[in-house]
Amino acid sequence: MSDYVVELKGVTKRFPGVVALDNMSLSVKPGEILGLIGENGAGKSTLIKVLTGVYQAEEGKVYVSGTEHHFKNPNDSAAAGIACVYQELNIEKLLSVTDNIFINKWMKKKSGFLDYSAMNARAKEVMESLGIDIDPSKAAGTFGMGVQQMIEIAKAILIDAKMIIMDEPTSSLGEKEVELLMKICRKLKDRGISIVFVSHKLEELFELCDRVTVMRDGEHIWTKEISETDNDDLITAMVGRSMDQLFVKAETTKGECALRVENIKEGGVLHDVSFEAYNGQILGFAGLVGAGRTELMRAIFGADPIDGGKIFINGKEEKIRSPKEAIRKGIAFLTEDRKGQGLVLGQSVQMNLILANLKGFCKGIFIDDKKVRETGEENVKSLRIKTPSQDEIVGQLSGGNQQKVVIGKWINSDANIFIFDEPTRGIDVGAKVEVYNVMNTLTEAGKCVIMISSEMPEILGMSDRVIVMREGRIMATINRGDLKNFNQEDIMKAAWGGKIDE
Amino acid sequence: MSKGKLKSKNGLADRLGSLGALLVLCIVLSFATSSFLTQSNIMNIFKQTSVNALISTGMLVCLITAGIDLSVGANAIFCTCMMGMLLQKGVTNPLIMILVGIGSGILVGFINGTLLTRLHLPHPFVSTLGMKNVLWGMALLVVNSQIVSGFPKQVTWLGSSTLPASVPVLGGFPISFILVIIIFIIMGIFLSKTALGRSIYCVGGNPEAARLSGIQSANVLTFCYTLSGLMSALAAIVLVGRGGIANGANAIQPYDTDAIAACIIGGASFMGGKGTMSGTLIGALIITVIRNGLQLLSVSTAVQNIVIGLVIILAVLLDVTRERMDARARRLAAK
Amino acid sequence: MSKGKLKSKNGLADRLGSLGALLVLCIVLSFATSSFLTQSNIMNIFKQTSVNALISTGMLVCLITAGIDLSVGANAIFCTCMMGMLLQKGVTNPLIMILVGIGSGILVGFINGTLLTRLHLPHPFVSTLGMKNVLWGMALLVVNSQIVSGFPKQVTWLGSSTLPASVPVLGGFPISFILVIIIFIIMGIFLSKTALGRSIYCVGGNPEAARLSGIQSANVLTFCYTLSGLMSALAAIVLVGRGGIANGANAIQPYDTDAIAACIIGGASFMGGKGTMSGTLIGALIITVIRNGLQLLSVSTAVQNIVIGLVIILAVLLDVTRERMDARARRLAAK
Amino acid sequence: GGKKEEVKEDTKEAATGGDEVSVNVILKTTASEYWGYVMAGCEAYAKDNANVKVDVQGASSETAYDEQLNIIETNLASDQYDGFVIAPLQADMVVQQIAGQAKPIIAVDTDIDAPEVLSFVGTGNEEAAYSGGKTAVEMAKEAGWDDLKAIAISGVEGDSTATARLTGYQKGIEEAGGEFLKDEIQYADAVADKAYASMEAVIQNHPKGVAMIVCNNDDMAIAAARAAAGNEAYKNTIFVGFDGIQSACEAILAGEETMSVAQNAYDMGYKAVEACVKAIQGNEIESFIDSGSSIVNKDNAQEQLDTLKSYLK
Ligand SMILES: Nc1ncnc2c1ncn2[C@@H]1O[C@H](COP(=O)(O)OP(=O)(O)OP(=O)(O)O)[C@@H](O)[C@H]1O
Ligand SMILES: Nc1ncnc2c1ncn2[C@@H]1O[C@H](COP(=O)(O)OP(=O)(O)OP(=O)(O)O)[C@@H](O)[C@H]1O
Ligand SMILES: [Mg+2]
Ligand SMILES: [Mg+2]
Repeated sequence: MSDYVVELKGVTKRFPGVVALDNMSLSVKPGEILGLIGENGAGKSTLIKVLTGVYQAEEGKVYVSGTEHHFKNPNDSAAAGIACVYQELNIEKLLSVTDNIFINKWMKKKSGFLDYSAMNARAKEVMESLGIDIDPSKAAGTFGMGVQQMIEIAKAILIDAKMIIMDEPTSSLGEKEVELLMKICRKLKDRGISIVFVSHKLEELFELCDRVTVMRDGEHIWTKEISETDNDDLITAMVGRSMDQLFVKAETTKGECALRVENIKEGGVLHDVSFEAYNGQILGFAGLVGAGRTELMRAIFGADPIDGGKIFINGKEEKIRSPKEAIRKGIAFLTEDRKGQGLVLGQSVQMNLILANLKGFCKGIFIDDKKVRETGEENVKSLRIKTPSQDEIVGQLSGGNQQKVVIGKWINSDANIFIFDEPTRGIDVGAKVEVYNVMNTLTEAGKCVIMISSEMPEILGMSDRVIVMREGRIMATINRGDLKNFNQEDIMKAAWGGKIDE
Repeated sequence: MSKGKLKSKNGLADRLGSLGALLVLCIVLSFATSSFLTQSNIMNIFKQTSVNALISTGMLVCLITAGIDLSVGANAIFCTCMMGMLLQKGVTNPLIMILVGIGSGILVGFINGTLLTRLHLPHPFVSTLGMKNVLWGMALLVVNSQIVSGFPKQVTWLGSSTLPASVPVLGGFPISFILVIIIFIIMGIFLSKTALGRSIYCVGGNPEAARLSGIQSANVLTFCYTLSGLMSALAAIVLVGRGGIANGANAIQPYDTDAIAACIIGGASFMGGKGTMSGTLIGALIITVIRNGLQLLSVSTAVQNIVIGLVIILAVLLDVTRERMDARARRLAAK
Repeated sequence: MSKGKLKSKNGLADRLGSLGALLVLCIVLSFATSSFLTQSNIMNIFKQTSVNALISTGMLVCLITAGIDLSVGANAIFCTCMMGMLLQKGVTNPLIMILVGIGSGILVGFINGTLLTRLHLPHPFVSTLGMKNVLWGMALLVVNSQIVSGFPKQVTWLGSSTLPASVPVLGGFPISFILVIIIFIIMGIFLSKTALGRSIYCVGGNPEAARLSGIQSANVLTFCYTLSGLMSALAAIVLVGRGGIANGANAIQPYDTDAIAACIIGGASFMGGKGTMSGTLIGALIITVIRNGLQLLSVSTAVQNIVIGLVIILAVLLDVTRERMDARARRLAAK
Repeated sequence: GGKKEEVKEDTKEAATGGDEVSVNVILKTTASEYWGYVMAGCEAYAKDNANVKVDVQGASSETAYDEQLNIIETNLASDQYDGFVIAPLQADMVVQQIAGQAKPIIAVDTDIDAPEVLSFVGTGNEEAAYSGGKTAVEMAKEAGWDDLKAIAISGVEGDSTATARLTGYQKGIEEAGGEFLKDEIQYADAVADKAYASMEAVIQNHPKGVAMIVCNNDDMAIAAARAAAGNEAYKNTIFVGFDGIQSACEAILAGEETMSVAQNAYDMGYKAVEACVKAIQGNEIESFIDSGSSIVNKDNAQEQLDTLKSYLK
């Protein structure tokens, strides 16, 4: 018998133009939680897909409990006891939550027909254990990203697995959900189930994992007990260089009021929301998942119709009926769902980078190819987008690199107000700094930045002012200078519906 | 949003729009012509719906997978011609005839599926369009471009018989529509209550999700196209019973368009993942009812085409509008 | 992967597969029949491609947006009938005639676009299928189901004239194909070099992302269907020149299927976001060349259909296989 | 253009030198039984005359108008042939295509009004339908009908053949004292299945029966008769088909269809090629060659069936 439940040895996997895995190896002990980290595009997701049989490696061997396996498709790996939560959401939007959770693992009655009453009950139970109380017979597409992520997790923990892989499960979860998820992971661990946990949030790894494996450019760098390593050590191994402080907030001066919102209403979702955002400042929006932050920004951006309220830009009241008008009036909106709303996956990196400002890249009626190419080069370099070339199809980049393309798209627009909804979702530590630098540059140039984030350190590290939302209402507004309340505890308290003592 | 409730207990409620369109049509027509609302005419409508309803069943399954099967009509005609060929060769055993007909349909469907899944053709539009042409040619070839008539009674029974007039209320009800009802019930249960049925929706709704969950999309797709072939073969038997002949030249008739229209009116989508049997049946009935009504009114082809075109648009428009109003009402109610 | 490089300098290289299919076809046919590679026959091929090439241009734009326009053929016939109606009414001014023809086409296209974008019909398949029927009926109505002939020379010029035989090499080259070339060049530049052209691909790839990036998806779509209407109108003028008549019954012909086949053979996809002008031209030529070759070989209709079906499948198969091989080679080369 | 001239020279020499004559027949379609007999007639002429070579082609269906136009264009330009026999789907459309053509052209089945066309071989759809209409009225009277109403189930609206046959039926029926219900024409696209539904509608509208149902082809007549089978009111209805093909003969013998207007398809083909060859060889030919038409009914159906079968051997 082997010491490991799952072992990968000497795996090499190539894609057109890239070697995604290069003689990579990985071993997971029974009942342990193994962290797996690396830069965006390092090959983590590819490694996982080789392990679950989605991809077939050119070289290398996979052992489960000591015996060699050749996984030709996800069924084979599931049969061997491996379950997986993939990085990208794979939701059947039109089908019910139950259907999604039990996809290809349906419960049947004795008659052979599907037993929906049993499945619905079980689905409700599992979702509740994950802290989500919903009617599982509703279509999955009607729920937000957070719920959808939980559906994916429910899918994996429902089957009787020896090992569960989670590829950035927390990237679209809020603090509360993350905590619940960790609790569940520990429970699973106690039952002897191994977990491979991928995350770009290092503090999560330190809290949860027993060991951690670092990979870079498709290669195995090292594996250590979590207690034998620290933040700097991890970052150096990952990025190949050491890094300065994560949050370097630029000193800027508060300018004019760029955006003022008065009593915005949207049936059932937003209730009389009012706030102001200033030039030269970063306004953070905190709250639990489902707090309605995304809905608020969509309403301001003209993506959804509103049922009442006023919007003032630079002091002037504006009617915004469509995103086009919003953009014309100088608003940029980086959406949280990059696959569904941010990118045209079938188009090139270059095309996506200029998407929000096609006019600006035209000379006369024609697209200025030279300018487009130069801007593309610049974006790829400054944001460190890992891609064979800017003509590569965006859909083939790694998740984090796709996110960087979305950020690049909005940087290339000539906006004055930048709304970033979860801008660092799935971005590695190194690149996060780049994103923060981008925000700093924007505020230094006197622009207004609004950042929605479910990562408390980010909110605290970057915001000049924080607005906390809950159930479509603003619960609190806290200034950076307000030393008494500008802290994690008070923000969380507001997010949970508590009063902050003034 | 109601469009998502694929498993709602009463699929009919989801299709209120098209059901409404059907009712309005029927009411208008009963005022326009006294012969519309007679028992015998209603039986005619059922008779005339049978072929399209059967073909639509196969089409629906393909549409749910985000595919399409343009060869359905040509396949049905090919099956009639295969049976005709037997007749020309002197084979008159009805069982053999029916088996050959059904076998041909299934085989063609299987080839369609294989082309799509094993040869990785980009979209079934291409392979089935090609297949439509091939089948048209084959249908002509096997019967030597002749028209075959004189099929045995047992073969034409399905397409031509009705319940005896002595049966109360349902006297004259066509056997072919009984087959349609049986198939729609079986398929309805199949699509909503079996693992394979649900997999079909999954493959269509999000192929990547289906693949990652280990559903063998290729097999599911092949199954769907084979099923579509089977439905075409059943339609072929009804066709032979109705017209009494096999004629390869009919392969260009727009059976495929009619079937697609029925499915779409009934709520299916080209983007896959959507569509119900009950909706499709309503869609097929709407198409027949318009045609029947216009025939009763002896309207010229010109006007007939215009009306059919408008009804296709309106039926769907009604549905979409109802759904949008619904969503709006719910949004406002949530306040 | 090559399929994404919409802006690659030589779009032709992307379509090596279908170009190869075209060449192979030509070579085979020149050996099979001596009349294939004569100057006059080549000119005929160009003449016979014009209508389909024009209609395909409109279809391609719609396909790129993940839509479809089934009304293209009926629209073209409707435009011819509108011109025919003028003739019946005694209007013989060629300019008025052409303007009315083009105006009708554009109007129909605009209505198609509006139905889709403002009335939120789920997929243009429905609205354009309905429109196809409506137009077929309208075409018959406006000319009273009669065949109109006797169009003025200036109207038929585009569809019937050729370069004088004295022109070296290109003697007999049809004016209609010169129009096709001009339009393909303009459209090629439009699609790859202008903001609106690029938006069309993006709207097709992900309409929501395009909308949230400030592209008015609805307007872009309306534009595409209007453009398709314009192309149908141009095809109508060529049709009038070729046949010399206007007849509503002609709307029954499968112009839409031919156009779709040309686009798909040329690399477009039903899922949108893909397709080039050069590929479409090759696709349209392939279809004409097969038909022409089979006609020269006096092949029976049955065999002709079979061959056309097989070529449609093979042309696409070749392309897909080439792309897969390519990706494989690049993968193995990755260091 | 010089090269083209040479090629022409060559073929001409070959044709006259060996007295080889090559005729191209372009039918409406080859994918139908009726046209199969025309084709058989054409080919029979070539078999009887060793120096004549015949190539028969047709569009893929009787509504593939543009396709036939392309075939004509391609073949006129191909220099393979010395003469042409054309059965136009839309005569007006063909006029323009053949304008200026020097080689002999013969119209068959449907006339083409153009100076290039030397002769028309056929009866004309209108004339044949006219005689069919007349006979139908006679038969209806014999069958005991007093109310001599006739309803037509036609092909594609606006199609020239369909229009010609409708006109012929109407003339014949009205002349013989019947009543042609022009407002109740059912357009069934020449397809059996649609004709069946059309007939069902007719029965709804006329529960007391209609004396005559005149159809555009035999498929539709057979289907219409099937739709009315068992209905007492329609027991004596005269179902008139067109073409007189084998299945029609069988249906007539079985008492389903009543009669069929048969154009002499085989002779039409034979005579058309004959006329064309004559013209190629420089002989004068008649501008109209009547190939005759007949009515197939119970009495002669068996005979017609045997004849047809012998053609396709
Ligand atoms: N299907 C594919 N086709 C081509 N290249 C691909 C494909 N999938 C991944 N790659 C490439 O393989 C490399 C590794 O990608 P992978 O998704 O494994 O990275 P990752 O470590 O998961 O990154 P992230 O943290 O951003 O999720 C990247 O350079 C990516 O561009
Ligand atoms: N835990 C939950 N239980 C039940 N419903 C939820 C839950 N979380 C989210 N939802 C529902 O899903 C909808 C959208 O969720 P989503 O995750 O997109 O939140 P959001 O409104 O965008 O909030 P934010 O951007 O602040 O996280 C919410 O409006 C809510 O109705
Ligand atoms: Mg990844
Ligand atoms: Mg959100």
